[in-house]
Amino acid sequence: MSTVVLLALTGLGLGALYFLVASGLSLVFGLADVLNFAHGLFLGVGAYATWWAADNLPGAGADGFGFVVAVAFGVLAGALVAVLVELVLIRPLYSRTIEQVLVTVGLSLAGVALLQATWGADPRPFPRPAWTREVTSVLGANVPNAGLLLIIAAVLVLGGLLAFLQFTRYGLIIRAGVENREMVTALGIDVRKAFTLVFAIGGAAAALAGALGGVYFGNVSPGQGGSLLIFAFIVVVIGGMGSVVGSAYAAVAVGLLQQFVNYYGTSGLGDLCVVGLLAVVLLLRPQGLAGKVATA
Amino acid sequence: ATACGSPQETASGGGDAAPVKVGLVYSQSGPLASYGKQYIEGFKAGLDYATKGTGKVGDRKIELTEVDDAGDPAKAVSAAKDLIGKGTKIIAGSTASGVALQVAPIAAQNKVLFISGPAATDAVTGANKYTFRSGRQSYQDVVTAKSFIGDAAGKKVVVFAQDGAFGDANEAAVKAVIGGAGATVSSVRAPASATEFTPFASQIKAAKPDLLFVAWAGTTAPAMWQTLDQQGVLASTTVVTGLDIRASWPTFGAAGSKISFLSHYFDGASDTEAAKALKAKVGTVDLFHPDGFAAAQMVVRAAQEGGDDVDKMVKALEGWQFDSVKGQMSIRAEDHALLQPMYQAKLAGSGTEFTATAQKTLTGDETAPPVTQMKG
Amino acid sequence: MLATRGLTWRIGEVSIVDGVYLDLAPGEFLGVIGPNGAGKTSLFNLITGLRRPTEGKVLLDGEDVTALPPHRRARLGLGRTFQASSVFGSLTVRENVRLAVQAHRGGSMKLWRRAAADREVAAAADAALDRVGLAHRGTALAGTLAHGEKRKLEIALLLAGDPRVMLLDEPMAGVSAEDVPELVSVIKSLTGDSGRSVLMVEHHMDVILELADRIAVMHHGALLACDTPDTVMANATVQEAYLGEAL
Amino acid sequence: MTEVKSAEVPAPPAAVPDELTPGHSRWHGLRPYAPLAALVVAAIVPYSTLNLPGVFEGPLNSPGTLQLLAICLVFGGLAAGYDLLFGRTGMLSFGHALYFAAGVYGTDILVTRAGLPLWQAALLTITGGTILAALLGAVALRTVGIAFAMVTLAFAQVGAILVARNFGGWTGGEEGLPLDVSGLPSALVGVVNTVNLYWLALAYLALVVFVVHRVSGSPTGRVLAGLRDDERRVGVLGLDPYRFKLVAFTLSGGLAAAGGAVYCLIVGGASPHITSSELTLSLLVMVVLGGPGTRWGPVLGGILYMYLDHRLTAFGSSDAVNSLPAFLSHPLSQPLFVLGTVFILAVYFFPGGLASLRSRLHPLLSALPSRRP
Amino acid sequence: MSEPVLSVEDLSVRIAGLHILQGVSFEVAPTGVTVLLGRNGVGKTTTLRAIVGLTPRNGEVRGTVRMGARSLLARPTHRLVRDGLGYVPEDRCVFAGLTVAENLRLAERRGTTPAYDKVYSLFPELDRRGRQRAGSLSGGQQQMLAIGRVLLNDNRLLLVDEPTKGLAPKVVTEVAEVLERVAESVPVLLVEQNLAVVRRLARDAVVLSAGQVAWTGNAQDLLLETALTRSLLGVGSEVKA
Ligand SMILES: Nc1ncnc2c1ncn2[C@@H]1O[C@H](COP(=O)(O)OP(=O)(O)OP(=O)(O)O)[C@@H](O)[C@H]1O
Ligand SMILES: Nc1ncnc2c1ncn2[C@@H]1O[C@H](COP(=O)(O)OP(=O)(O)OP(=O)(O)O)[C@@H](O)[C@H]1O
Ligand SMILES: [Mg+2]
Ligand SMILES: [Mg+2]
Repeated sequence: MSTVVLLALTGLGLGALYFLVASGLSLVFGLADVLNFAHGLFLGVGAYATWWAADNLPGAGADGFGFVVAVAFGVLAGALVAVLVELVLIRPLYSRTIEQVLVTVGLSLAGVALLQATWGADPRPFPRPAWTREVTSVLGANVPNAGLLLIIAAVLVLGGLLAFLQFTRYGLIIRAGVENREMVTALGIDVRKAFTLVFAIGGAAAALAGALGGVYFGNVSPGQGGSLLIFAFIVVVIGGMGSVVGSAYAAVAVGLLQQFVNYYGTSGLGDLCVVGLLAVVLLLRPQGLAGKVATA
Repeated sequence: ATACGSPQETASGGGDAAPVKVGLVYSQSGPLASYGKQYIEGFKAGLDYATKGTGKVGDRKIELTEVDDAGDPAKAVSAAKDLIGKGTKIIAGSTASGVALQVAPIAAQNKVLFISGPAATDAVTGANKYTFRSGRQSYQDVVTAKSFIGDAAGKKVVVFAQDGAFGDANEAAVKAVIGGAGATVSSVRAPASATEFTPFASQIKAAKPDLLFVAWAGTTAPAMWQTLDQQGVLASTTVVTGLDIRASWPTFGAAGSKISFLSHYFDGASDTEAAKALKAKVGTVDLFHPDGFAAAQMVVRAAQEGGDDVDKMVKALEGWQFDSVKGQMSIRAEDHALLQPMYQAKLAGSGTEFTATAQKTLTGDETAPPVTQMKG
Repeated sequence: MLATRGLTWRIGEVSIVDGVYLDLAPGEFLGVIGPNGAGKTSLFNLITGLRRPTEGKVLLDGEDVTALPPHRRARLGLGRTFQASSVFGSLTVRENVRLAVQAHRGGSMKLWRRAAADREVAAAADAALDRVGLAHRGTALAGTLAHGEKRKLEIALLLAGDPRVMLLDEPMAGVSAEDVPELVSVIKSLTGDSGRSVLMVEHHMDVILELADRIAVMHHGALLACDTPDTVMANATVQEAYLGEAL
Repeated sequence: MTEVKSAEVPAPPAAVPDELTPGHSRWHGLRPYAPLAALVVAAIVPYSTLNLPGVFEGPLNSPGTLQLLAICLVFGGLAAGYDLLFGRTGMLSFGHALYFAAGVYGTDILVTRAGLPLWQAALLTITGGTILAALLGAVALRTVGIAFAMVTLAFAQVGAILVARNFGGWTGGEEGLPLDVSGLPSALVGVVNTVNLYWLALAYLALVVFVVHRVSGSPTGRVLAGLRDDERRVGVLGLDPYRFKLVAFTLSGGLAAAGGAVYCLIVGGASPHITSSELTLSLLVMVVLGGPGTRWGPVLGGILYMYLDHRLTAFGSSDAVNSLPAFLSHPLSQPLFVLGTVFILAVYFFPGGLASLRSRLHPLLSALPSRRP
Repeated sequence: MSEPVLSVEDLSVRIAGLHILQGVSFEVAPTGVTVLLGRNGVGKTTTLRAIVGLTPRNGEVRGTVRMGARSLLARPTHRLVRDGLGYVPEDRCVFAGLTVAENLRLAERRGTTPAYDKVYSLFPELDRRGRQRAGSLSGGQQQMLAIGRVLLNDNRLLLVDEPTKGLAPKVVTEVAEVLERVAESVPVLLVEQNLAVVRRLARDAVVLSAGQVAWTGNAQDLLLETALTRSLLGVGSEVKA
């Protein structure tokens, strides 16, 4: 019993991490139609910026409020980089999908190499509050607090994103834009600003995932974002591009599947199952779980 | 200056006063860049030490060519072929096991000396007549680990390792060394890409081992240790693992003090002449400095005794004993295993300040791997 | 020859095509009219198999072909043109038609033959180009053709397949007024002799009136009427759908 | 009129397949012989001792240079084979690395583990790789566009996982599997014989270019070109797009497997780098860099990419870079930084790829008083 | 007659190679309704979309369009709309996933007070159904929403594309009444197939045929001349009404 609880909660934690990475990816794809391979870079920026801030930014630190400040700084940095990328590199290429893929691929290579050039290839220990290293007992299972933190963060981000989409004017514009981009402009709204905004949100969510991933992994390294990205892509595709809620479902499914199969099956089977799930979902329902019906 | 030439000619080294060409193919960039950096620092210190600061063997200057392989065997092979084509008879380096394994056959095919670096894979030992190693191998790690449980008979040992060759080698070594001594050995394996370790920790805990041997490399290590700690694995049994480079020490966090470390090297593990010389050059000595240092000593020996004749170099190295950073090393003639001291260590400290202290030193003979058949 | 039985296509709640019964006799020319978005193109897509209907059947010579993919239907003699010219833009005009000829004659799955060497295909393609009056443009890239020429090329592609039932989706769309008569005569020449049946969507009423034996009117996915031009023109419902009723 | 997102991946900037277009240039008469001439020149390169300082480490006939060139040629061929999918048929696969890796690992395992003679191992591997491509293609082609890209990515990921797991001890996991050369023909072993590997790579490239050229000019190639422009239309003409796409996919997979066999010999082993999705992405970059759908574009793209990939490590550690201030020299000493930046710049400055360079330079060249005959 | 509020000169549009408009020129009077007529598929919608800059990516627009002294082409749609060009598209294009209130809120503009009073007094229904998802509204209600959305702001010109398309007769009348009142304050360029609606609303008429302007003049004159109507508009324009 406690094993099941443990696996379920840690699986959710893993799913939460995937969701944090995937939500931004999904939004960017849904509204702006950009398959963003540089998303892992935003993650790395968030993680390194948080790491840097904890030591160097006045007021920030590894514990308590200082940690919050450090994470906030990381998230801000991620958002900023994302906005810059959108304005400088993506904007001139809207509607040229293949070129966008290339630019984001190039960016992910160059960006990760830049992180490595600046901070070295070795993992750096990540500043984190002591309590995140401890466990909480839930129904006899020792659940890591870092995992719980991820779950809470993911729920907050999900809630926040949904609330943002639901209750703010920009959220309204984004929701409307995913439905019909053209008509939004016909109401006198500059959709490109909304694109920049979703990039900022995507960058911020990725950076948060980077920072919390740092807490979870205990270190940061330049390639971390890239390795998470592949699962994030799988989550986005399973969930249906553009749907935040779909991503959430898919992330939970993927996290739990991986965790349980890894325990009850043999090693590595978890990853294979996830990939299998992706193939099955796509073959049966090419638009993903919650995706829009596609033409063609 | 266009000219015609044969596509199959290679430059020949030679002449008495011509420099001794040594090619160093190692990771300057890529994920193992910092291992590579230690290696090259160690190598330069070792060269200085072995040539008494002259950088010369006899009248011949040692001319180093450094090439970055970025951890990619294909690049390393290209570099090796390039060097060999230019008349280089001695190649050293190989930060990654995959690189060492692919460069070794090239050395044999072309009859040049190859001295593998930090690459830990057992497969380099006995790979072929021309291949030597200047670092330790996984098997020596495992023998050191065995020393933690004393009499192995009737004990229950679990190996926790990542999927892949590194994990396979460690599992096999544990089965041979500790299992061979009477323990029952089982294993828990996880994908190297795993990010969440709870299922594996649960499996280990359910197995209730007397000794847990962990073979894990890579950036996910801290998460793995934390999970083992949180799930009570570290508290419930003796856990042994290898001590990685200093930079990784803080990432063990609280788990660090609960682990018994086997160590290849850390600053202060030995107090030999060579260690002092090395420390004087590089400041704080780290895991892979001694490998570079030993490599340089071997290179000088080979050049001294062998001149330009690779077979003579091989002869000169086989069975050679020398004093290096770790103490006495000997190159076993049969399979070119490098017998060397190994250490038991403890880690203490917090935050970013950690220190390792040696608990016990095992001699080269105590940790000697079984002789393997020379393959080529 | 061609018949639909209660053909329906829904996306979510919306019926794009709504219970259409159509019968096309051999040699008959049936015009289809209806406002933009009425579902005319969608109906064509259902008939040719590019879309699967939610309900209903498509019959070709009395055979149920509803489950067949587009290429199988094409092999049974169903050919169509597209509303927005869909020619192979990166191929030359001649290659376009040769591809169509080759598709019709079989032998496309030959990886090692030189395509250009097949004289019969080339001759048939040139004949088709001749018929629509595009022979002189053979070496131009189809993507660079003027619109009217593309329309003709579409028809040449159709001809190359020698279909028994032709579906023409707005062949006159975007053709400048002065070119319309020429295109009309091309279409006329296709149908006059051969006993081919034609289903044609067209917004140009005078073209429809000139060519069609009967006219079908679509509105909101449904077939409002299907009768001789005169009857349709006089039909009150059609007028309502097309022009609205008085206030 | 809700805007519905199309799942169709836009066709790559279509270039006209040379095979199906008429020649306009005055070179027309000589053109068929140009590839042959290029082949001859490439074949006699190993006899030249020409030294190109900065471009290559040693003279052209040195083993290091030949090895580098051999790798570049294999990737040129690989890119040309991938272009059969991407540039000529318009299919965006993210899993092409799988078939290449199948070729590398298949040959390696059959030679090293099973002890088969090289020719048998290579033949079996290429057959196996082709069958694998046919089977997986048959499944993946049930989807289109982004979904197709993702399904192929998923399959390739499975391959990468299997290789990394060292399944059955066959693949050597992360350490890779050095090729056991004891059973190999001696002409392929040893640095002095690098030139033979070079010729082998050249032969592979020539084979791929020839096959792709031949297939593009065949009736099937005509259909593939049609599929790239308009798949619906092909269906309506009475051809089954699925079958033709499967043929392209299988053929391209088989060519990649053959490339894998050659690469395995050149590098003397297999390592898991080549199973990664990054390899497929770099194939894509090579093709786009060179110019999709053109005969020489992908080849040039592949060669250039691999050249940069290998040489940038030397550039990164060169004195010129090291003497720069730190904020420049650090990034520049990261080969991937330079490579990534090169792509980004290439996308903006060579939208049609290298192959379009000639036509873009043409006005410039003809504006100059022509000195050339 | 005073300055036209909008003048279109030699407007040509190609979409995916289709030469849809071939040199269209006309003017929109500063008051009242100008109606754009023509058979199905003649390019009326294309004209309106070209004016507001919504020609699809594979399209190409030539010519000049001016509102006052300002040239409109080449300016992004959202700027044109903010400068007072209201657009009610042909298929209503309400955001189906958003509620009615949200659809309206989306049209609000910073710095101006949205005229909810005006909209709700014209369409009380929208007030009542504020929380209903727009996708579940009836066609007529959606049309009200599409018009109401635009009326929240002050406009210098309204472009309205077939507002009565597919609506029940009663609703057609309602929509016509609304437009009539709207036109009292803002000039309207209206595309309409329903000649009865045209008769009631339009003062000027522009008739398109084969991508070109075939006739301009007084709308009522046009409708009186049966033969002319028939030849220009095709199908049975000898409407019973
Ligand atoms: N794949 C699809 N998904 C959603 N809606 C669609 C799809 N295809 C068509 N529609 C809708 O179905 C309706 C009918 O479209 P269709 O193209 O059949 O009209 P049409 O009668 O050919 O019009 P036109 O005269 O403008 O060509 C339109 O409202 C269109 O937006
Ligand atoms: N995106 C497009 N691609 C191809 N053809 C198009 C496109 N948009 C419009 N057309 C074609 O352009 C012509 C004019 O269309 P438009 O919608 O402007 O006509 P309309 O006068 O508004 O017709 P209706 O009265 O039926 O609304 C039609 O033949 C239509 O099929
Ligand atoms: Mg249509
Ligand atoms: Mg219209």
